[in-house]
Formats: sequence, structure tokens, C-alpha cells
Amino acid sequence: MENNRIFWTKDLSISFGGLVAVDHVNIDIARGEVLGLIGPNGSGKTTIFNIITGIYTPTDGDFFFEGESLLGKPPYEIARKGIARTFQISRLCLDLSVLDNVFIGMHYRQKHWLIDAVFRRDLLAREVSEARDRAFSLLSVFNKELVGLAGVPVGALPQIDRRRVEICRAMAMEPRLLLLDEPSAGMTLEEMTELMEDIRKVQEESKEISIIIVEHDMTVIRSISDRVVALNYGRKIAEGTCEEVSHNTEVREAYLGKRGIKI
Amino acid sequence: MADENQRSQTGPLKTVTVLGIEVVIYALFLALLLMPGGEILIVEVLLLLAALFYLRRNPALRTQIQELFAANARAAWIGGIAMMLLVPFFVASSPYWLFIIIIAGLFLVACLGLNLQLGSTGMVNLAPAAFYAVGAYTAGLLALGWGLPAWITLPAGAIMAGLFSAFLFIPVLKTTGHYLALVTLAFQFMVTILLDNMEWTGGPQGLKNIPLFSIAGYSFNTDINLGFIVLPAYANFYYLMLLIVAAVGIASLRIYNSWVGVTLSTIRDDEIAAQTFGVQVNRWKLIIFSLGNCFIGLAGAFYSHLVGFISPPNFAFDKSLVMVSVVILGGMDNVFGVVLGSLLLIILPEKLRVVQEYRFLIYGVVLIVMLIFRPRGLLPFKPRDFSDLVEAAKRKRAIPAGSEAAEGRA
Amino acid sequence: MTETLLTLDDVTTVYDHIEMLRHVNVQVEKGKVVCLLGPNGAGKSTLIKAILGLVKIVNGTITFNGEDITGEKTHKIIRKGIAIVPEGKRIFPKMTTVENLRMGAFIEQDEQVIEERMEKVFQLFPRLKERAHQIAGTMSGGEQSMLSIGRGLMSSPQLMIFDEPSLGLAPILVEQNFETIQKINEEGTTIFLVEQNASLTLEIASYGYVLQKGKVVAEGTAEQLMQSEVIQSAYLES
Amino acid sequence: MTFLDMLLQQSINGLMLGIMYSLVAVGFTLYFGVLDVINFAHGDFFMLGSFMALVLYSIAEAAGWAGNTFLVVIYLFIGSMILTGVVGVATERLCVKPVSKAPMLISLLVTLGLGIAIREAVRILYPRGSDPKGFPTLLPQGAFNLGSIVIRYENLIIFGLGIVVIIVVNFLINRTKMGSAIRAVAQDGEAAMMMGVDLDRTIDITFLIGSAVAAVAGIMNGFYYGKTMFNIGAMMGVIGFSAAVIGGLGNIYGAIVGGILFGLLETFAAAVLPYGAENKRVFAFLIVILFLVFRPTGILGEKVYERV
Repeated sequence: MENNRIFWTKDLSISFGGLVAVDHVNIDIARGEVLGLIGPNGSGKTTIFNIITGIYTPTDGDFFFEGESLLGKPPYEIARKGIARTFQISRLCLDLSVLDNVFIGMHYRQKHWLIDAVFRRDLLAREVSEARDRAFSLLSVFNKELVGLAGVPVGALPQIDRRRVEICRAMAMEPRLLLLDEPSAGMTLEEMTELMEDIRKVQEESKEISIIIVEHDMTVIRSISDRVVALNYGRKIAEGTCEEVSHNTEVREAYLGKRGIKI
Repeated sequence: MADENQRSQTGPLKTVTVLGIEVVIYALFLALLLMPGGEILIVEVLLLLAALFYLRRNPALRTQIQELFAANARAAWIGGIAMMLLVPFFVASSPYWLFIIIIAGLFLVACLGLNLQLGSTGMVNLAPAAFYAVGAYTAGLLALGWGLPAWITLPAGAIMAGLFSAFLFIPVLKTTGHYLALVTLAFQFMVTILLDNMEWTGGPQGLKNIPLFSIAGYSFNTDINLGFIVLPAYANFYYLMLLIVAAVGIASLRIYNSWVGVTLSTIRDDEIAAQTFGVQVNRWKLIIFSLGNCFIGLAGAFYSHLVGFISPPNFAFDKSLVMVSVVILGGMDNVFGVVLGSLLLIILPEKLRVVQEYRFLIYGVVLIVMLIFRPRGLLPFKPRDFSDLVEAAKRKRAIPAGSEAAEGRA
Repeated sequence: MTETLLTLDDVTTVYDHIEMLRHVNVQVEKGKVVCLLGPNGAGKSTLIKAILGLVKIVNGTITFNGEDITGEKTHKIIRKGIAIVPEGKRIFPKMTTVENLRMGAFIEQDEQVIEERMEKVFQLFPRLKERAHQIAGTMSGGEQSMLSIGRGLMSSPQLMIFDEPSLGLAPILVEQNFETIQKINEEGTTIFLVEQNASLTLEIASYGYVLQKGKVVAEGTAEQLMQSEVIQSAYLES
Repeated sequence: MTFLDMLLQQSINGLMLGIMYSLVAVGFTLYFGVLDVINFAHGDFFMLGSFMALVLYSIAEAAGWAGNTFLVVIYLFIGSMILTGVVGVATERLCVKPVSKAPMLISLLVTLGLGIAIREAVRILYPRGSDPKGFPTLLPQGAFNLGSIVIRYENLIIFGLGIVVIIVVNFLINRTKMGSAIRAVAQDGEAAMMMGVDLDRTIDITFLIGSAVAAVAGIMNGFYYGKTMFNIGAMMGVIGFSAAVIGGLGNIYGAIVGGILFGLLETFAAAVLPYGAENKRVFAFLIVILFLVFRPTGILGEKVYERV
């Protein structure tokens, strides 16, 4: 396990104007593992994602990816190391087509530059057609119909397809660590079940990929995660299998209330 | 199915239809310029509104026309270019309108630069006129002081405007939204005040007698005598302007239809998301800001040679406002929108000289009404379509193999 | 014989083309503590916004005191006798404690009544009296939470809505808050309590609804809900 | 005149100008607070105020009761404040509010367009509107000496008036129920609605106050320079916005501090720097840009965290 871990944090902490949002959190994830991150509202889950992707700089602690510290690196560099994410409130570009949105995930792999864009259309044509084939194969993993909708603005798609495009965009980066932030938010139960299938497919596609998934819905967590970490008030309060964590008293207190429920 | 559609949209009759539509629009445009009085303007505006309304109610017709033009793109382009080349012949009798068209062309070039910043990348720049001034004064001073020829002063103006962008590099990266608007506004006012007060820019008198273009001994101040018709001297400027518009326009279109375009759109829509996908947002912002200002500076340099006399009021804030309005009204991040915008906002107000007194008032009111009711402009941003490029790539691959093409037919 | 104070009848809301609530039916009886439970993202906040006229209702009606308030403007709804203690407290950070409390009594004109009510709030929360002239944004989370509740009380409402009063508070403060809510109810104010924390809520509520993915998936008395599987599965699915 | 005297004299001039700028900046800050909109037409309300006063004065003259200067001055101020305020509310309803939820660029351009429309309307509707218009000299002329510093009565009155307006605005915003509604909306509009605040009415009142105060500044400017012109608004808009930003956008005290600071900056730049007189605003704007880069939240603003 120790040798196989791809990402870990060391005493990760951040505070905003005196409020401690993440408090000495240590998490790690092995290659090919799916780690569930749970906790009530405001327990620091999304903040951890924002730190990992370089949007926030932690006030204390460090985090490592493939043995290298990413502390203080700008978001684009962290992305290029192989960490991709989705956002809780979808941050797709709604005016752009599905294809364009997926393309941005391939951004840094393109050799093409401003001068080439103007003068070397043949190079561009080759790259675009290769990228499009790849985008189509990614999209069709999720929903064959999405391929037909590739030219449609994302804003015109239903919520679940937007979520799929977002995951495709992240997958287009060929990441080795994928961060999913509440992928089921705003979906019906049926849609959620479909989406869980999708995420499983992602794993099957590339066995090496590690996923950290933030969720409040335990059904999702239970069905796909190998291991669960529970947070409360920015601290890690439990870690283990889904079963273990959901029977942990502190977790039950955090969710159900201090006195707990008689079962 | 798509193939069938394709076939039904081509053929000589369809080509003629496409050209016919273009000729009608062209004729209306020329009539607007050449017919005296303001009545024609009213008639045409009503016609335009009626056509827009009709097309809005009949989306099927609209898509049909779009497909028609897409299928006959080559004919449409050739027809359009021919008509553009012929403009001086039709307006030979009124050089004034040729001049106005050249001005519109210059605004188009500048606004394409502004569109890169404002429309494509979402960087607010309320100081395009200041960069226009940098280009104009650079060209003017070089030509007056050292007698440099146009083929040096034009690029020099562009490059100088690009270099001047560096003054705003740090603010451009550090501020966004309202604050960036204020930074550029302040810059705009600083430039106009300085132009007014500095001696070496001629102060309020500006620069006079800037030599007109002269390339390889041929002065642009000579009429073109073709025997059967004499084109006014402005025709020289017109063709050079057309060349520059074509170059800048094609560059803009190509940037838009490329990875770079996708990258810029993502920066515009969501900087944070762009960063988490590996986009070096800051680098792109600086490149685009400078490049956009180069286009604006190029237009400015041309302007100073065209009119021969420049002074600070030519580059005041209201010019910036007009340029920004061109981009917004035409349609952000849409090259054709910018074309339409500069035609409407530069040529129509000239026609409105009939109602001279009220034209800026009308302008202000139209701007407000448009922004409230059609904030995305007349030709809004449309999702990119890369299929042309993909087709091109496929064809190239298909030539040696030959199998794919056959498959396509089957 | 009980009287219904607030009724949501078949309410559906849409935000950004997404249905946030789907055919929701909820009734709050006069004098009771009624709760709405559910994990975050279930649509609880949307339901409150629907009551307050802050989101678009595309189907169904909301009645308060027998009066149809669907689509009414927010300030008019508030004036009918509803107060809210919003999620995340939402105090006015640049105002002092007293100013915040006066905002709570914005719809009240009589200066004397305002003074009396403020005295009452200070009795309930002596801590706020000590902080009377402190800028609210600089106070601790617990104090801000008291202020938010006190501000709600200032309009002397018939119905008080609490939106996740446990959010981001230490457990001891959460319990204090719930005791306060109970006290407020005992003095005659109807409470609609929207919460994530199930067991504490069901201890003080008499009737409850469980919301999941924008739908009411269960309802019943506190005892019924306490024993139901739904509560368990909604959160931890044991 | 010693250097110290010069400093004092310039400080007095700067304060004078600064008070005027403050009055304009207050509007920017109020609008930004309640509606999240930067109203670039605000400078044109400043101009409109001065023209309203001219119209009112000519009416008074025609009616033959322009004799009592004291009363006429009061009549000019109050009348212009009401008229400008009404125009302010009307344009807010028609143009500004419909775009307050639109992207920032759209609201910005709408207000710029509104500025053009107001400017042009004044130019067209006012007789010979393109020319500079002389302002009547109604304030007492002359000056007195304080040591070697010269203080003009007129300036003293304008300065005093500015202070009074600021005190009144401060009272309205901080001591009245209406003011508390405005402040509440500025801090958290939705929470204010939850307290029973009528959002639309509060926004109307904010624009009424903002444009009325701008009108006062416009008239003061007219008296100070002895003239006004239809196109002085654009520059004043940028100055007012700059002042509001220097102080910290959204903070009323910040607007006042920022305005005075901008006035002082200008006068000192004019007095001290080489070529200062012509380029004073270049210098002032340069400081504004530096401010935006190094302390974008202004002197009295506080840091905000962007939620991702």
C-alpha cells in the first residue's frame, strides 16, 4: 500500500480569515483506488479539492503526487502533472459545443500554437481530426447519443449529460488522479444510478486511474468506493471501508446528531 | 441524409440563388450610399426589420438559407469578393462615400483586434482609441520626422501599439471586471491628456501634412484612370484597406476556428476551470491583449496616412466607445458580427447626417435598447464547427488509401 | 382540532432549467414544530426560497394562514408574519448587533414595541446584550447564530423558519440552538425546522418530512420517522 | 509665499475640489452596493444637475423673483436635486435595473450609452447647448486672508455646503429606517428581503439620493468655475468612479475619503510636478491604476474570498 500510493497529503490545513476550513488532514490514495470523501455541509471536502488543484494555497502542510510535492504550484502545472477534476456546480462553458468543452481537456497535449493556427491549417486539421476521434470515443463510453450532439452547445443538454461531458473533459486530460466533486448533485435517483454506471465504466477503461469522489449520497459512495474518509469541521474523523465508517460513532454523530439513533 | 441535403443544395440554380441574394444586399447597400436624402435609410431599415422579423418567425427558411450558403461557400465567397473589388467603380462619383467605407474598414480592423480581447477572451478594454492613437502617432511621427515609407510605418504603428500594451500588463493580469474597465478608462484619458500636452506630438494642433502613402514611387494621391472610368484617389487606399481587412479578417477567423479559439473561449467563460485544465491563463491574456492592440495600432497607422492630419480629439474616449459598441452590437466573438457592426455603426451615422442634430442621441438610445433586448448582439456567438477541418484531414488521408472516400459514397 | 398555518400543495420549482422541487406537499400545523429533513443537495433551501417567493414556482400553490401567497413578492410575504433564520446565518456583517436586530423588526413601526422585543431577545441571549454595539461580522460563529435567531424573533412572527441552524456550529452550540428553538415554540410560535441533523431535530419536532432529490420520500410523526428506515438510508444506508 | 504656505493653500483648494468629487463618488458606491452596477452615466447626472439649475434660474429671472440671492440659491439647489433625482430614478427603472443581472460588460455599456443619451439630450434641448454656459454669480465674491493664504468666500460656502450634504447623506444612510434598508440591501440583498425590505423601492430611493447629490456637486462645480458644459460628465464619471475605488467600492466613508484624496492629488500634482498643471489628471489616474493593482479593495475595503 505504502509503495503503491499515488497521492497523499501531509497535515493539510487552510484557514480563511481565522476560520479553519481544513485542519491537519492526512489522506492518501493508491493507484487504481476509489476513495470516497464524505462529511456534512461545510466540512471542508470541496476546499480540499481546491487545494489539490492549486486554486487555494494551504496555510500549512503539504501534498504529494507521484512522490513530488505540489505545494505552491499553479493550477495549470498541477493539471499537467496528471490531476483532473470536476466541479460541484458544473463549470462547463455553456455557450461552447460539447466537442469544444472536451477539447479543452486535451489543451496541453496540443502542440499547435497561435502562429500555426493562422498559417498551418494542415497541422491543425490533423490534430483536430485526431482529437475529435478521441473525444467521440470518450463520449460514446458514456452515452452514444452524445456523439451526435457534439456540435450542440452544452447549455442545451440535460443535467446528466452536462455532468457526463464534464467527466469526459476531465478524462480527456488522461489523468492519473481524477477528482469528482459531488457528481450526483442536482440529479434524480434514476440519473444518479446511470451516472454511477458511467463512473464504473471510466474505471474499467483505464484501470490505473485513481479517483477521489466527494459525495453526500451514501448510495453512490457505497457502490463505487473502495475506501471512505469522513470529515467534520475540516478534520478527518474516520477512515476505512464504507461499512466501518458508517458505523463509526463520530460519523453518526456528525450526520445524525449527537445522541445518535437507536437501531 | 446529410448527403442528400448536400446534393439538393448545390447545382447551378442554387449557386445563382446565392449570388442573387448577395447582389440584392449589395444593391441595397449601394443605394443607401448613393441615393440622396434620408428616406432611403428609413425604407431600408424598415426592410431590414421586416426581413429579420420574417426570418425569426420562419426558422426553417433561415436554416435553409444558412445551408444554402454553406453548401455554396466557394461561390458565395467569390461573388462577395468580386463585389468588394467593384465598390470603387460604383461610388466613383462620390469619393466622400468611398472615404467613409475606408474608415469603416479601418474600424473593422481595429474592432477585430478589440474582439480578440473583449469578445474572445473576455478582457475588458475601454481604451482601444488610445492604442489607435499610438499607431497613428507612431506612423505620423516616423513619416514626418524621418520620411519613412508606408511599408515601414504601417507595421511600426502596429508593433508600437503592441509594445505599449506592456504598460497595462500588470493591471490586465491583476484586475478583472469593473476594475479592469476603470484601469483601461484611466489609461484612455491619460493618453488623450498627454497627447494634448506634449510638444513632440504637436499638442492640441496634432500632426499636420503626414505624407500619404507612396509605394515604389506610386503616390496614393493619384486618380486611377482606366480609360472608361476614372476612380478617385481614394480607390488606392480602398484596395490597400481591403488587403489589410482580408489579412486581419482571415487571421481572426483562423484563430477563432482553432485550438487557440477554444482556449480563449474557455478563459472567457471560466478562468478557474481553464486553469485546472492546464491552460496558462496569464500567458494567453498577455499575448491576446498585445496582439489585439497590434491590430488596432495597424488601423491607426493607416488612418494617419489616409487623412494626413491627426489631433487628440480623433482619439478621445467616444471613439473607444464606438469601437466597443461595434463589437457588442455586431456580436461578441463573431468575426462576421464585427463586420456587420462596423458597417452599421460607421456608415449609418454618416447617412444620419441628414438628422445631424440627433444622430448621437439616436446612437445612444439604440445602444441601450439593443443591449437590453438583444445583449448578445446581432450575430451572436455560435458553437464552432470543425467539420471542415476534419473533412480536409480525411481527404488528405484518403488520397493514398482511397478507401475512405469510396466508403463515404456508399 | 388543529389548524394548518402553512401549506405547500404540489409545488414544483425550476431554476436554470433544472427542476429543483418536484410536486412537494408539506403542511405546517399551528403551534407545532414541523421539520424537513434531508441530506444537502436535496432541495431544502430551494423549498424555503419557494415559500419566500425567491424562486420561480411553475406548479402548485403555497398558502399561509389560509391566504394564497404563491408568486407574491418577498417583502409582502414576510409582512404576513413569517420570519426566517437563514442558512449560514446571513447576518448583516457591517452592522452592529442592535442594528441587525432592528433590521429584524423592519416591518414594525412602533419604536416602543421594538425596544420591548429587543429586551426580550436580550433576555433570551444575554450574550448579545454584552455585544450590543459590536460589528456583527467580527463576532464568533456562535454569537452570530444567536443574532440570527434573535433577528428572526424581532418581527414577532407567527411562523419561524429555521434553515439548517446546526450548519458549521460546534455540537454544544447546536444543542443550545435547539433548546432555544424549543423555548420559542413553547411561547407560541410555530416552527418550521429544516435540518440535516436528524436525531436532534426529531427530538423537538412533532411531525416531519424527508426530502431527497427534490421529492418528499417520507413523512410522519417524529416517532414514526425515528423508527423508519428512510432516515437511516437517506444518510448512511446501514 | 513660503513652501508651507503653498502647501496649505493647495490643501485648501484640494479639499474644495475633493468635496465635490466625494459627492459624485458617493453615488457610485451606493449604486454598486445595492445593485452591483457601475453607473457610468452618473457623471452626466452631475452635468444634468448644473443644467437643471440653469433652467430653474432662467425661470426665476423670467418670473422676476431672482432678486433675493439667498433664497434663489436654495431654490436652485433643491429644485435641481428633485428634478435630477427624478430623472435618475426613471433611467434606473428603464435602463439600469433591467441589466443589473446581465454580464458586467453589458451593464457597463448600457450606462455608457445612457450617458451619451443624457449628454446629447441636454445639448439638443438646451438653447445653443453645444456652447459653454455661463453660470450666474450668486455667491458672495471677494476673499479674506488667513496669514498669507487667500480664502475666497465663494469657495468657503461651496466647501461648507459640501460638508453639510455629506452630513445629511450620512444621517440618511446611517440614522434612518430607509437608510438601514439601503445598507442592508448593500450587504446582503436577499437577507434584506427576508426582513421585509421592499427591494425595488430601496433601489429607487438609492438612485434618487445618488443623482440628487450628484446634482449638488454639479451646481457647486458651476459656481466654482462660473460655467458648465454638456460634455463635462464623462470625465467627472471617471473621476468619481476612481475616487470610489480608491476609497473602497461599496463603502460610503471610503467614497468621501477617496474623493478628497483625488482632489488633493490633483492640486498637489499641479503645484509640485513639472508640467503638473496640464498633466495633473495623468498623475492622478496613474495613482488610481497603481491602487487597483496593489490594493484593489481600496483604503477602507476589506478582502473578499472568491468561492469556487
